[in-house]
Amino acid sequence: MSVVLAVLLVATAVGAIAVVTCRDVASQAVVLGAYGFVLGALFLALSAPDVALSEVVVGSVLTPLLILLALVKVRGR
Amino acid sequence: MTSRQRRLVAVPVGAGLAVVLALAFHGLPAFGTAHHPYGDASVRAALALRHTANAVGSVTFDQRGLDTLFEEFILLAAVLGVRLLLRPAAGEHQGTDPDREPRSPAAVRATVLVLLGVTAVLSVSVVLHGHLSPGGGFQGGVLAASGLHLLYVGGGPRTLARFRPSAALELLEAAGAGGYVVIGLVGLVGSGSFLANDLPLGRTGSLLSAGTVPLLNIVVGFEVGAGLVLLLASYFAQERLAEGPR
Amino acid sequence: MADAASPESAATLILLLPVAVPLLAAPLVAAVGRWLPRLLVDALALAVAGSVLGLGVALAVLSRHHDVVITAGGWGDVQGHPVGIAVVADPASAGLVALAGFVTALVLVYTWRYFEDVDAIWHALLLVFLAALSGLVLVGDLFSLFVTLELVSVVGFVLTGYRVEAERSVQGALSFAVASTVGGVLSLVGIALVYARTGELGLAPVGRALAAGPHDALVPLSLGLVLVGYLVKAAAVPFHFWTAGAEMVAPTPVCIALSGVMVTTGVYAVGRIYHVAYQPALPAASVRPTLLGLAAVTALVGALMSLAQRHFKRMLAFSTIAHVGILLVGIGLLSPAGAAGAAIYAVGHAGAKGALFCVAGILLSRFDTVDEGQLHGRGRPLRGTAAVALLGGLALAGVPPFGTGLGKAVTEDAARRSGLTWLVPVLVLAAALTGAAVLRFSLRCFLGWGKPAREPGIEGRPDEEPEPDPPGRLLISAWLLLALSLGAGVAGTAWGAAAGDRLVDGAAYRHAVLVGAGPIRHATAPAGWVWGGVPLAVAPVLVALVVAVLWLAAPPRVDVARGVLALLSPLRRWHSGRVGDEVTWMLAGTVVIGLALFVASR
Amino acid sequence: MTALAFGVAAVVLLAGLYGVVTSRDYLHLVVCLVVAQSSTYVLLLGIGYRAHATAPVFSDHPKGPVVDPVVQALTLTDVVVGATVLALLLALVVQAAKGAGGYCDPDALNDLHG
Repeated sequence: MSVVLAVLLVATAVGAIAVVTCRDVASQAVVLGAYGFVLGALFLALSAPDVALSEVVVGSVLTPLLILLALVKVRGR
Repeated sequence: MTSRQRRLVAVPVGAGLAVVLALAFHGLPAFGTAHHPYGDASVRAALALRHTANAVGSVTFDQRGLDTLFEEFILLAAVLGVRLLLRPAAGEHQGTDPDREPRSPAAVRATVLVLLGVTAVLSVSVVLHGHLSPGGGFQGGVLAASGLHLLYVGGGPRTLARFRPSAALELLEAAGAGGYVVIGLVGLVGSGSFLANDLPLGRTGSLLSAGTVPLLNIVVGFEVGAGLVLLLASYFAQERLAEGPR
Repeated sequence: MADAASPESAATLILLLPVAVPLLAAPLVAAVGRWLPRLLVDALALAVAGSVLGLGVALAVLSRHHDVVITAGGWGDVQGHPVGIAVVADPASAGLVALAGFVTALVLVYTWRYFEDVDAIWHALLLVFLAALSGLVLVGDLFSLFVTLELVSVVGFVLTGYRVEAERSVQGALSFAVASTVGGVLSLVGIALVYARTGELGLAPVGRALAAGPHDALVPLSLGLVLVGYLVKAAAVPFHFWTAGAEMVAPTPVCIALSGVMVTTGVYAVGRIYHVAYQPALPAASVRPTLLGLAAVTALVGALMSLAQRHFKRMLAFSTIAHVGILLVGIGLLSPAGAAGAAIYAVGHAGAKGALFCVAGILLSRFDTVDEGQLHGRGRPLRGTAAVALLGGLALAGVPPFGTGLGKAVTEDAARRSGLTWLVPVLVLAAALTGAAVLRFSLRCFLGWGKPAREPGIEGRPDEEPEPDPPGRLLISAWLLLALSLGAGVAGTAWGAAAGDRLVDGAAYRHAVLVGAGPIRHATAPAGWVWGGVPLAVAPVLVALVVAVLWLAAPPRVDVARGVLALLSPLRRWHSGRVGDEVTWMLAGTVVIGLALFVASR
Repeated sequence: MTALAFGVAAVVLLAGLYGVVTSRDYLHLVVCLVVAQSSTYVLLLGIGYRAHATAPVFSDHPKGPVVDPVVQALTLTDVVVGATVLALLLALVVQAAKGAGGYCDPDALNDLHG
């Protein structure tokens, strides 16, 4: 269990840095969605299924969708 | 500052912040510690006193239900705010939708229909079992709102708009947020405490248990679901504006 | 258990109504407001704000002998451990609830039939704002404080960006939103640290648990982090950058609410959190220098920047920052007298600043500008407005018997008694310079003093959003707000002394929550006007008048304006309006506060 | 393991804040704020974690120790707050960019200075 946790923790740090260093917003939204999944897995491993469910629906679906919609509005004319 | 100057200032500031965090985090108990006094008391309160199988639900809606009340109004304020901020400004006019949109292939429509049914059942179940298993009003509401947007995939903006009556959704959202306050006030009138959970508690693990917790899950589910649909509608309307004639 | 009809029982029943009533009304007006006559929506919202004012006053009276405490949902201890959220009213928190109700009511009078375009969203948001502020001052729990803080933020920046068609209004709201969010994250990190150490979230149990030790770096650093979120709301330097932008561009009624109540609430939370949760673990001597340093810098930066402005609302925004410095001095002294001074000053300031923002609203509706140079002499026909502006300027300078004057005098007295005489000139300067700025503007605009030409070195700021003209009501609101400021100075002594005494008495608060409310000791020395304080009260007024007159009427050879502006240019360049810079300085401030608290606690 | 868990929370926070400070695009800046916010989820759940314990959800009656449900409730609230603030921030960015012709370098949106 502890190995799984360690791997997911490292993946979280890597994911966060990847989202921040990604300077193109469209791909950033995708990376953020993936980061949301990593967080969801981490929370599941931390025995927090409620939070994991929320993080996946919010972090991987809703948040990237909102960012893409905003991006279309800002750039797409 | 120019962005170069800012980077120069940011380096010592970031280092300082790292030092502050390191010093403070050094005092944290070991990861995985067995010492959780509030947590243990909460679990006991959830099970023994309130017959709530999901202790997180008990903390969210019962023991710390006041926090969740404020949280619901953060959501309400945000939805009102987004509607306000993304409303067409003077001089902009709403783009016109195409009268007919191309029908998507039958296979796509069938898949979407099935998926819609699955999400609908799933989100209702997630809301209704919030006091028993992981999930609850918030997660179910988000699921339902996202699921509705499958209509966009299967049909298009017009199909989506037809199943998105904004006046009804506004009423539903407000009823959800107001319902939370009403349940709180019923507790105040009934037993002298705002948000008191004084409904019959039922048997732990059954659908009708935990007193007000499932009710609060339901009102939150309505508020979150309706609120998110309205919120996304504002963004979609903005998108249409951009495409429409100016 | 108290008798059902006793005042104690009544107090516990109404304790959460200042939160519940507006929160019930808000979704109602949001949902059905568009189908109701506007008059009805206005009247309903006004009635709700009025009822919160009444509830606040009632709670202040009912809590004068001991704290009124409940746990939301009626929870008691489980396994000897509190699991619910404590809600506590004392004269300080109840007084702020009443102040929030009063100011919101006046804002609603101001905006009666205003903002016709967007259904009743305006009313709903304002009511949620009122409930959030009431909740923020009443809850005695770190995480509930965080949630109410976030609610205040969310509504605050929506209201700031209310007029989306104005580009700068959106920029101001964005800067506010980013600062609030960063502040919220840092606060939450601090709360998590406290929870990890103590296993508690309630202020009182946290205070009890932190006292047990260990007294390591986590304690002062978590305090520093927790406070950041509230310092952002309070607009303390260097967490203040959003304020000038937001209050410059927000609709004028929103400025009255932000400046009058929200910043005060932020300062209050700083005091409450320290005294209840941290005072047993961190003695006052180790926290006082940090808070007072922060206060002095805030007062001076705000005052100097205020003097450098010619945009009236931006000038008022910076003066708010200066006055937050004065409030923070009172709270940071960590003594009953200091807190009493801050309490009176808070009410006096809400009134005076609100009245001045009403002046800005009147000018905007008449002339579509609040630029000092462009308004030169154009305000001559507006006699009533001129009177409010001049009185408001004098009130900012602390002229007796305004509440700002009394609050400042009491704070100065408290500083001297704590042996911190160096704070007195800081307070005098902050009052004098902000008063000077407003008096200068008023003399130029309403009496036509000085030159109509633009000041050198300041670019004009065109494209002001015209505001609707609710003629009589604005002036009525202004006079009522001035009356509030005056009332705080004339009749605020008893309340101020009680509020100050109870705010610093963390032990009584903890006892009331953990054991049960007992009688409290009464305010030792009621703060009031003293003859010895007259020179100190008059000094800043004289300085303000001299600075204003010199600025406008000095002979061309000694161009005061040019000299002062040149001196202030580094400070003005610091306010670059870039969000990246603002966050950088916020983080720098966090590090400095954290390390200062840490070093002092060694 | 303690150092790793809380160290990751600190790294995520610092990374997000670094992005906010150096961002050249307001949308990117907002996403970095989301990352900074996510550090508090990791920190809170890390604090509430208990080794060899199950989730605080019971099908029957408790069999053994469970992890702390309080931090989970706090994190849930935090997730919702984060999502709503994000929606608002994005709406503000959309409006700000409208005035700036689709160009949203935070450094260019600095009308409010001095």
